[in-house]
Amino acid sequence: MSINVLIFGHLADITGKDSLQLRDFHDTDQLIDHLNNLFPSMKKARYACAVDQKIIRTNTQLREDSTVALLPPFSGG
Amino acid sequence: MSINVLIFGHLADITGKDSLQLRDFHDTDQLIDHLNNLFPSMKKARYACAVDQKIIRTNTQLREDSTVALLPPFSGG
Amino acid sequence: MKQKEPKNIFIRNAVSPAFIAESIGKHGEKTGIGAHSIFLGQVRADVIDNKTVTGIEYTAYEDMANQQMFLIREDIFEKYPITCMHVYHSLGRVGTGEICLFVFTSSPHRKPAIDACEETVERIKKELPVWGREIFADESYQWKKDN
Amino acid sequence: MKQKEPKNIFIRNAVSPAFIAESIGKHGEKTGIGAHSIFLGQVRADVIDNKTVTGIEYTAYEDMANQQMFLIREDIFEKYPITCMHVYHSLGRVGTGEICLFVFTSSPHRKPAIDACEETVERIKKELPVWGREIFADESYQWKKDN
Repeated sequence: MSINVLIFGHLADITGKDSLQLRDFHDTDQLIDHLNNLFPSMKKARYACAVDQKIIRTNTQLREDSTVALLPPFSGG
Repeated sequence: MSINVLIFGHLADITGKDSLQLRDFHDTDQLIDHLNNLFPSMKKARYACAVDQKIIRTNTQLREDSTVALLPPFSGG
Repeated sequence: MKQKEPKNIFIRNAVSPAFIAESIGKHGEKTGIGAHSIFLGQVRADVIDNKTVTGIEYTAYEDMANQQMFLIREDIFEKYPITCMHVYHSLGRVGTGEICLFVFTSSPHRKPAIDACEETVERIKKELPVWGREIFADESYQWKKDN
Repeated sequence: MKQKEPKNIFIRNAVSPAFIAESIGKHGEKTGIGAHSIFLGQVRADVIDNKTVTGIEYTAYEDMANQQMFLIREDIFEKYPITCMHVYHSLGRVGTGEICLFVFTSSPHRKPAIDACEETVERIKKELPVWGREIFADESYQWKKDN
């Protein structure tokens, strides 16, 4: 199962990437644990998480080709 | 004593003039009585009165060269 | 910026989009500004007793209006931390679809510019001795009432 | 006018005054409009730790932002009797003194245009996945925080 991860704002500085292709994560908690291990500074970062462009508040199931986006506080305008 | 009268908006239609030069009126009540006699439709008209660009609420003394303006409800913008 | 004395807010006929653009562009050098709020009044083709408005003819007691605008300006600068304010009102004929009022306020952050612009527009409508005459296609007219 | 599907609100770099003028001018044919309210965001030359901002570099989650803007638009049209709404946001580098956000609402009478514009600006700032990076003269940067 392939998952697209999009990384924005200062999180892209932390991870050094603005996207990742990952496999075999079944929910967002799993995915975030994995990212926290890979990039320990992410644990302290404030951000929201969107699955297929909808912001999620709780652990959410992922499907083949789900897009998970990591969204720091917005600062447009 | 010479008084300048400026007439705006629909009052200028009623009087057929946008200004008048009058003599020997000592206060605004006198002046308005005179105008009401000259132009009876003015009695029913809604308007404010300004002396030297200040809107007055009560009878006001006039001086040589005072400017009295008759101001229908504003409709700018 | 504050003014020392009343400025003439009146311009002949419509306010052009190019004039508005020029006014906006001039603020590029004021790099403390973070927000602009603009209000534009546009002449509507209202239908009254089956006759369509083709334009409004504006007249004003110009000296008094400029003096009153100066007082409004002082009040607004006192009340809100704005960087600048510009106001232009048409005199003479303005056709339907054309712009007759341009109010432009700027501030470092958005709230003061927005609030100052709205309050200035309300005060202009209530306090400036300006009159609009709605002109119909047959050149008959009626004095504008709603405000 | 309402839209059937999300429109792209993003433009490269600054919003030019000429673009704003063109947008205003296009409304001359909509003769039911009596009022326009415009908000412009301009990039400030803030000084942070003795370094002066020379511009902001904007990035966005474009698809999501356009979709969210579509929802905001639907809400605002539901809530206020407005005739039209236009929103443009910069992507990429915008220098200090340049315009990065253009929100434009119109209605027959002034109150709905003014209220809709203000509410749309607030919602854009809160809800659109857009990020600004303040760039200093030495090309160092910090992610914008205050909003």
